[in-house]
Amino acid sequence: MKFRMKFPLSALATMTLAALLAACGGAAKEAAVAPGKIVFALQSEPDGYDPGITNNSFASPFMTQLFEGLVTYDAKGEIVPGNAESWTISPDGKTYAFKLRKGLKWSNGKPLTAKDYVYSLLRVLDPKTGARYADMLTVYIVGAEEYYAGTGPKDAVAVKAVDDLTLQITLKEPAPYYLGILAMWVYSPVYQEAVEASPERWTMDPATFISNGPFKVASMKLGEGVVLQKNENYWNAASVKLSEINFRFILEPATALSAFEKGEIDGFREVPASDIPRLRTGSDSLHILPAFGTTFYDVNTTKKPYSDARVRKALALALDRDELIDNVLQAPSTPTLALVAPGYVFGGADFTAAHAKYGFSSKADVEGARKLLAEAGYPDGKGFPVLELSYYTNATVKKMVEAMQQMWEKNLGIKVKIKVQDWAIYYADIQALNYDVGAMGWGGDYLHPMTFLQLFTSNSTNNLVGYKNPEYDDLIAKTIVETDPAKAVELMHRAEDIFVRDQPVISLYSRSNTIMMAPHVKNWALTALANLYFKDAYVEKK
Amino acid sequence: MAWYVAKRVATMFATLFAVVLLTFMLMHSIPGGPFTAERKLPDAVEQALVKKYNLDAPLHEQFIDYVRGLLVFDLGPSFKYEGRSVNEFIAEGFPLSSRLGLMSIVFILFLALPLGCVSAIKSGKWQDLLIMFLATLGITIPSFVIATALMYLFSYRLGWLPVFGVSSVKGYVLPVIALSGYSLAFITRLMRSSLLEVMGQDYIRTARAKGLSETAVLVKHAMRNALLPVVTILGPTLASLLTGSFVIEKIFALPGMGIHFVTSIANRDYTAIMGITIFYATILVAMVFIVDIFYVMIDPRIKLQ
Amino acid sequence: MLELRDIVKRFPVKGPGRRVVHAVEGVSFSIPPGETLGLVGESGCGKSTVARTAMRIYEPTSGSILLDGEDITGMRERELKTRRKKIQMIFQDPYASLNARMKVRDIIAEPLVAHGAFGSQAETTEAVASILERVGLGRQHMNRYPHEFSGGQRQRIGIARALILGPKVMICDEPISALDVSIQAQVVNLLKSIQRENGISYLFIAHDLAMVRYVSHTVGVMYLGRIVERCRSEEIYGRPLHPYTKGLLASAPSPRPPEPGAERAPSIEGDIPSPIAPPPGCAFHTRCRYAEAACREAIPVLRQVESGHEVACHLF
Amino acid sequence: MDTNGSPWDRLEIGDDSMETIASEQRSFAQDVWYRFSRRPSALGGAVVVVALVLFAVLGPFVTGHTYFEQNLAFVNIPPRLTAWAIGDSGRYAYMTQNLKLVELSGEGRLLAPIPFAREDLSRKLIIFDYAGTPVSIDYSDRTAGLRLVGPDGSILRSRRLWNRSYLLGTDSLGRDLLTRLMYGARISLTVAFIAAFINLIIGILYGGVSGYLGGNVDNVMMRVVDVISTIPLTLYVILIMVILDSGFLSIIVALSSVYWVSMARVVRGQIMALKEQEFVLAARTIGTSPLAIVARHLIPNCLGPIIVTATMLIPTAIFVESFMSFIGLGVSAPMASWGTMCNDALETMKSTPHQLFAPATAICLTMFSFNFIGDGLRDALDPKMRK
Amino acid sequence: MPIDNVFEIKNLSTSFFTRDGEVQAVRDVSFSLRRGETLGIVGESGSGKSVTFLSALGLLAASGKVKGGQALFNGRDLLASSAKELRKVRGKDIAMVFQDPMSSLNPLKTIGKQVAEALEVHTGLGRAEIRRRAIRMLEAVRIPEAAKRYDSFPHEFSGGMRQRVVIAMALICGPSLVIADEPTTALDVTIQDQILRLLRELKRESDSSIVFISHDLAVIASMCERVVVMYGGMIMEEALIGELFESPAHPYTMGLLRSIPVIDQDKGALLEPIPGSPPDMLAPPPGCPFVARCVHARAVCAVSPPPYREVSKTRRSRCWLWADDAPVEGNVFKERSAAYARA
Repeated sequence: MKFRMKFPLSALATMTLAALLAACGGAAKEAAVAPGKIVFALQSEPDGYDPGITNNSFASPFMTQLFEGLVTYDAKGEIVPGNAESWTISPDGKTYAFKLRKGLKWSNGKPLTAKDYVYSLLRVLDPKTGARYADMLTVYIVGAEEYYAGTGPKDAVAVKAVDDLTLQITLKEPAPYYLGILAMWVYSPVYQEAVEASPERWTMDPATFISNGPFKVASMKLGEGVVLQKNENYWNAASVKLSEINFRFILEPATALSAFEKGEIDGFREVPASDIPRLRTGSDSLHILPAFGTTFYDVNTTKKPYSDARVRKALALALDRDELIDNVLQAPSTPTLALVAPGYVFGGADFTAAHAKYGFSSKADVEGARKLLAEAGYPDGKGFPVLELSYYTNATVKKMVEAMQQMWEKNLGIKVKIKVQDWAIYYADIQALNYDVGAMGWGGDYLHPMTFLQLFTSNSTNNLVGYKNPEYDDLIAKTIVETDPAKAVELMHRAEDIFVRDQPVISLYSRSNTIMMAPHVKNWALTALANLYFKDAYVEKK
Repeated sequence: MAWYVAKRVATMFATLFAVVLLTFMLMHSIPGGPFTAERKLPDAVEQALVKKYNLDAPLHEQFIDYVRGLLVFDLGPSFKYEGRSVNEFIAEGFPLSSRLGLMSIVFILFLALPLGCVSAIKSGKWQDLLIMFLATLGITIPSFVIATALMYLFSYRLGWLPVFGVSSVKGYVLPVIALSGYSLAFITRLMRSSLLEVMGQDYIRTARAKGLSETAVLVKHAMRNALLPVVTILGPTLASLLTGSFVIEKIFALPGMGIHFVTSIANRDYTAIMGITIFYATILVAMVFIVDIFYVMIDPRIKLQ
Repeated sequence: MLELRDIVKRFPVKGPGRRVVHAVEGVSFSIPPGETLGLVGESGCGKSTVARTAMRIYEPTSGSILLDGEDITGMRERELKTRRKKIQMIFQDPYASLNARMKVRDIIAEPLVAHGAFGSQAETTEAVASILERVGLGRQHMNRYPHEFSGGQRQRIGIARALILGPKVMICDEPISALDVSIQAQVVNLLKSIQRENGISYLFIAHDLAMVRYVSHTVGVMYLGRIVERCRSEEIYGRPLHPYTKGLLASAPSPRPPEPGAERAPSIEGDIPSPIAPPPGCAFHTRCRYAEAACREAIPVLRQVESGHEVACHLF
Repeated sequence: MDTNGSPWDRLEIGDDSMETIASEQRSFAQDVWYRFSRRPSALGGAVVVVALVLFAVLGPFVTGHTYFEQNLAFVNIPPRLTAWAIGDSGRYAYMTQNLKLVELSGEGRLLAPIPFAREDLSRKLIIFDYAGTPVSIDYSDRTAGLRLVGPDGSILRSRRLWNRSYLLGTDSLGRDLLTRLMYGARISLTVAFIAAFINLIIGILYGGVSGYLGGNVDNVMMRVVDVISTIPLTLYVILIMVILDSGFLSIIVALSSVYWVSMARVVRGQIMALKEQEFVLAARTIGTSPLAIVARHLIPNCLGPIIVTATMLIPTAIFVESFMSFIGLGVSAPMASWGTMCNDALETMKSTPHQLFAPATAICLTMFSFNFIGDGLRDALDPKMRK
Repeated sequence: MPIDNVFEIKNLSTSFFTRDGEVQAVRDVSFSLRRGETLGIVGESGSGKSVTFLSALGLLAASGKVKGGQALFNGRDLLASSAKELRKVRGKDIAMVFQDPMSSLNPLKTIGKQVAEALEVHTGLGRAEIRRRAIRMLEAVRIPEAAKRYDSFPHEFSGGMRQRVVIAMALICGPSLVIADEPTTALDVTIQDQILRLLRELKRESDSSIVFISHDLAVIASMCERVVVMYGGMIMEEALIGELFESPAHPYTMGLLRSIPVIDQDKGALLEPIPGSPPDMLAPPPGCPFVARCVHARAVCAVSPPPYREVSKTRRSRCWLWADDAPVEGNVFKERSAAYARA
């Protein structure tokens, strides 16, 4: 009895407090590592969840989990059959016939047939739908452009359901990379009944948000997050191991990182740059993966003196990409002066292997840059107008432009002014060619160099630099109709040669995707197109 | 009293109408289109959208349309978020923001009033100096620094509290403290100066002359009178607390109103900006009104007018 | 010198309805050169409003103001400015009536500056110095600020400011009420000696009957916006006629201790009615011990009942 | 006592001695200063503000750095360094936040980056070449953290040093934080002072006109103020900033166009009270023109509350400016205000806390000072304190 | 010390410590009050008359400090009492009526509550009884419809009514000493007269002593039996009221009486004002505070404060001219008494 008397009160208090804390802390942790459930933080809410409408990159994690098109990607980033079991391509490369898997079902158990695909694609082509990716159909499919513009009949659109299991699509040109485009979510099927009942709001309510992918929506809360759960009606439900994915919106990267390090979430993207070195050496969770994207700076080629390719080249050469990547960006990326990012492999070689012939250095070529500038009529930067370097509100881009500003001012002797705007205004200005040099970049829509090279044709909607070169346009047009992949690659290389010669944009580096994912989450996939797949993922029990 | 209320209600609506007009004008002078997304839209899509949201109509017609919507509490659709209405932003965001706000105001009142009193009573002594130092500190540190520092210390370093979200009661602790910081400090200072002022009044001397103890003087005579200025400031304070803080919501990843407001500005989501601004203004006007009525109830002098 | 004809001044009241404060309801008087009219009455009787209306600080609701035979009622400020030299005012509160941010010299010189009376700084300073000496302060006080002076001294500065333009009429709005007893006489004496030397007319307002009687030639008694009795100042104590005047006299404590056991005259019971809703008829009937039915209905007019003695009462 | 005269000699009382003024002669300003300077907190605040202004104006000339000069080799270096001794050379190496090595002199000066050789992923070593000697960052042991090992694999000795090249360290682009802080002080204080000044002018004019004219003009003008203050002011500032584009001038315009309402209210209230004061009536009866009445009588007499309100406008402006920076509407690069510096540092607080600490402390200190000055002035200017 | 002194102040000195320095508000003040007596305290603003009593009751503002002296109430020194003991006396045995009836009433509480408050503090009576007594008290001070007005707020009352309420508040516990601090200064003459009458009546009905503080000699004269004249924080003289008017024993009182016009004042003659201004209590003159304005001043007056001495059985004066060694020639007081003596 005696020792009990001595038991100090303060110790009791400490124990109670500890128990209390453990209880609370434990609860959060338990939720995070519970079998089959993960919490993944997203930086922003997408502007919509309708695969036919949105082109917002923040929608990607939802689209890839919730929907599956005819084809999809595997963990290695290769195109594999999705809803389509197999397909045939006509010899002229223009007609695709897809054989759908048997017994495909919507998440509500209703059968999914080729007619659903026809409905979904025609819906995208209805201007009233407001599909942001409509041009991914209009450019390729016969009759699509006319129907979209209101000049052609609906029936003329060459998307046909031959029977319940066969879908046939006819293209205008034999675009050899069309399968990649088919993998985009705009080609996903949507459930007609739900869509027609509420064209604008069917994705707002889990009850009407019918999907066909490995997961379906369990609950959603505006601004807070969306909880997905396994779709038992998915054709390959047996291989889906996660029972729940909780996508939580955390706008502040620092908060997401803290939450991750405290085990409150299992993963997030967009790791704060200056934490990357620390995490690289101190954590198993950081993954840096190559991305099929290039960061470049648009140069207004319609404006003097930037209309002079020598000036653009001088600007490009005066930048020390090593410094920018190592010390400013602090995330491993590949410096480049060309356009196409690594990732497209043909004939055993990456498309970008050819970049070596351009012979550029990742260090600044001050001599060369000054020489070019002098040739353009601005020796030592004299007489060069103040360069306005525009960017949009973003912490990393801010650091980059400040570093670039100093490099240009120092290396070329010109004056650089920095201008920042919110994306909405910034992008409007860029579109209106109302800028000198502006931060930009491109993430590929499909895994093919054309997703980059098509940007700078004269009539491309995404040619925001006013670049016009008939030779270039011609090469791109030829590529589209070229059915021989080897010849296509050759044509594309020639196009990129012209691009490098003309430098309509200043390329900086090929991007990488950074992601933090807890070690116990296995078998997830982040493709070079920045699409995150959880269909094969599972949580390893401790 | 009835006259007073009637007059107040009339000015309230007039003010709100002016706010609507003003924000509408401001909104339409903001550069940048609402449909600018990550990549360029096909022209046809853009035109379809302009038509859909009636943006091609003359400005005055758009305004009349908008006001007509307001009369039935319809703040219109969001331009940015497909299928969302501005009402939804408020319906989804306001409950959390207001919950945080209410917790904060309770926290503030429970702390600020006693602290202000102690400070006033111990005027010039160390207790006063300490409280005033802390209160001034509360006013001087930007809320984003307070919030970040709190999270770093209590969530990241010590791990006592969750980093983000309000899934448990503990999640509210840090946001409430960070949200309260400024008002807490401000009201403490106000309470102190107000009480000091009241304590110098003749009727306090009268009460003392009656033989009341200091506590009785404080509780029965000084407190209520000293609260009057605090009550006046409570309207705007409550309004700003209820409608959420962008900073706090962003840092603690809370899906409240503040986040919607700032993101809608960045997105140039016209209707959302306007709707939320008008909602803010309405809350403010309403809070000020309620507080005024409350004021009239506790101060019998106003009834005369 | 100064004549007021049937001055009415009403102030609107905030709130519902169109209620007004009946501050002054038909006041007429004239002050001959070199004479003093004293106005007495309790607070709220309208005496200060009369003063301010006479100065055109307030615009009269109706009636006219004649200065030196000239009607200044409708004059614009520009025209009025030249007339302002003739009529000046001394205020009640020696603290509030001097701008704390100005030096004494500038305060006193302000009228000169406003009227461009003197050209050079030296002349102005000289004028200020001599007027300062006239009111019993020295030129060494010129560069001081008002808060460094005592109440009596400040009031003298106010008098100097009013005096510097050489006015013919001076409105004294309770100039001694805020002063200590030992100081009041200083100011009153100063005013009297100025009158003797310069022949200025005064409108002298106070609530202290003894002082008013001492200062004035004629005394008017005001009650709720009206003059109820007016007579030579000697008669106000000797032969008060209006019941209110009588009550007022009875209410004022005698400046000498009462004889033990002496019976006091009955004073006035009750409160002063609100000027927002003055009683009908004679405003005083609610407190008047002689009130009759007629008093509740008709407003008595100020009539001369004896030579130089006017009363507004139905009893006369 | 005068021994020559009798204590019962009559004392002659001249006019002069009777009208002496007991209190010593003090002008209004002297009086205010006297009371102000007797408050240690207020005086301290004033000293700090003066020091800040000097810091801002003169500081950048003495640090030896400029606010914009980047040194990308020396990014994110803190003021306090862990120096790893390289052999017995007397030289040290500092491991930067992005896992580079910088050579350090014994006093703590940053010399040059040590060239990177290669990374050994299997042994978890990042190897650098220091004049032929391989020095490596060893990240194999998570619990021990990062260590620097010599060629033989032994852990190098380390000691703590103050950064002598950059006293407060560097920012994410290798710029001197101290110089940027000083420069930021210029921006923040300039923004604050100009905004407060413009607010002051607008507030005085608006409030003055409204208060002096009174009546319906006042009614209308005050309704306008009501409307403006019905929307939380930060929202207005955001909207205005968005319309104007962010930047130095825009912030000033935005702050100036909104925060005058409180000043206008104060001035109006004061004028309303003052214009019925007898000295103003006196001025009117004298024939002083309305303009002169406002300028000479009304404004100088509401100076107290005006100054106090203006003093409080300055910290408000600094505060709002920093908030604007937080939501990305700050001054444009490479200019830096304290707000933008704080904001830039927030995200990386875990890796580089010194970048947040310096500007946050500066904001805090400034706010404190102005608050104390404001409190001091409030008391010093309070008419109740005067006799 | 006579046993019937209900209240006595002995050598009280009080100062306020302001940022500008020490304001010596009360200096060496002594007087006593007999049971049932009405004592007038007269003096100008700043003469220290209110501060004397606030000191005695411990009601000084925070900056005020009692530097020395005693305040004996029924033989007990209030200044040496604990705060708790003092509270028991305040409101129960000693009550105060303050000058401004508006500001001395709490605007947020009903007048009934405020009147009843002292009863709640000092008695253990039940609610209903307290209310009954408070209403009775309100009736006693002639508040019409007292029961109905019990729940009114101060702003609903006129100035005169409010002052009646303040008086009711003071008298509710039946104090043996009432200190009325300028109770009528803020009121109009007719109302002042009503209040003075009320006070006199109430006085007749009770045996409490009253201290009546005023700057108005006439008011004092109509109320009091004895009077203490204060100037510059000191007592100048003390006398029965008749004596004071008859033959003031201090030059200040003399000046004061001469500067007030009397009813039959010769209008042709000027009044005889006291020249100069009151002293600055931050730096009071070392000698007599009145020296700078005194027409009878001697060299000694400027140097050391005059002794407070008994002039007759009922009067005391603080003037050097009463000193034993003061010369008779040209001495307004000694000449006068010499004349009396001769007569």
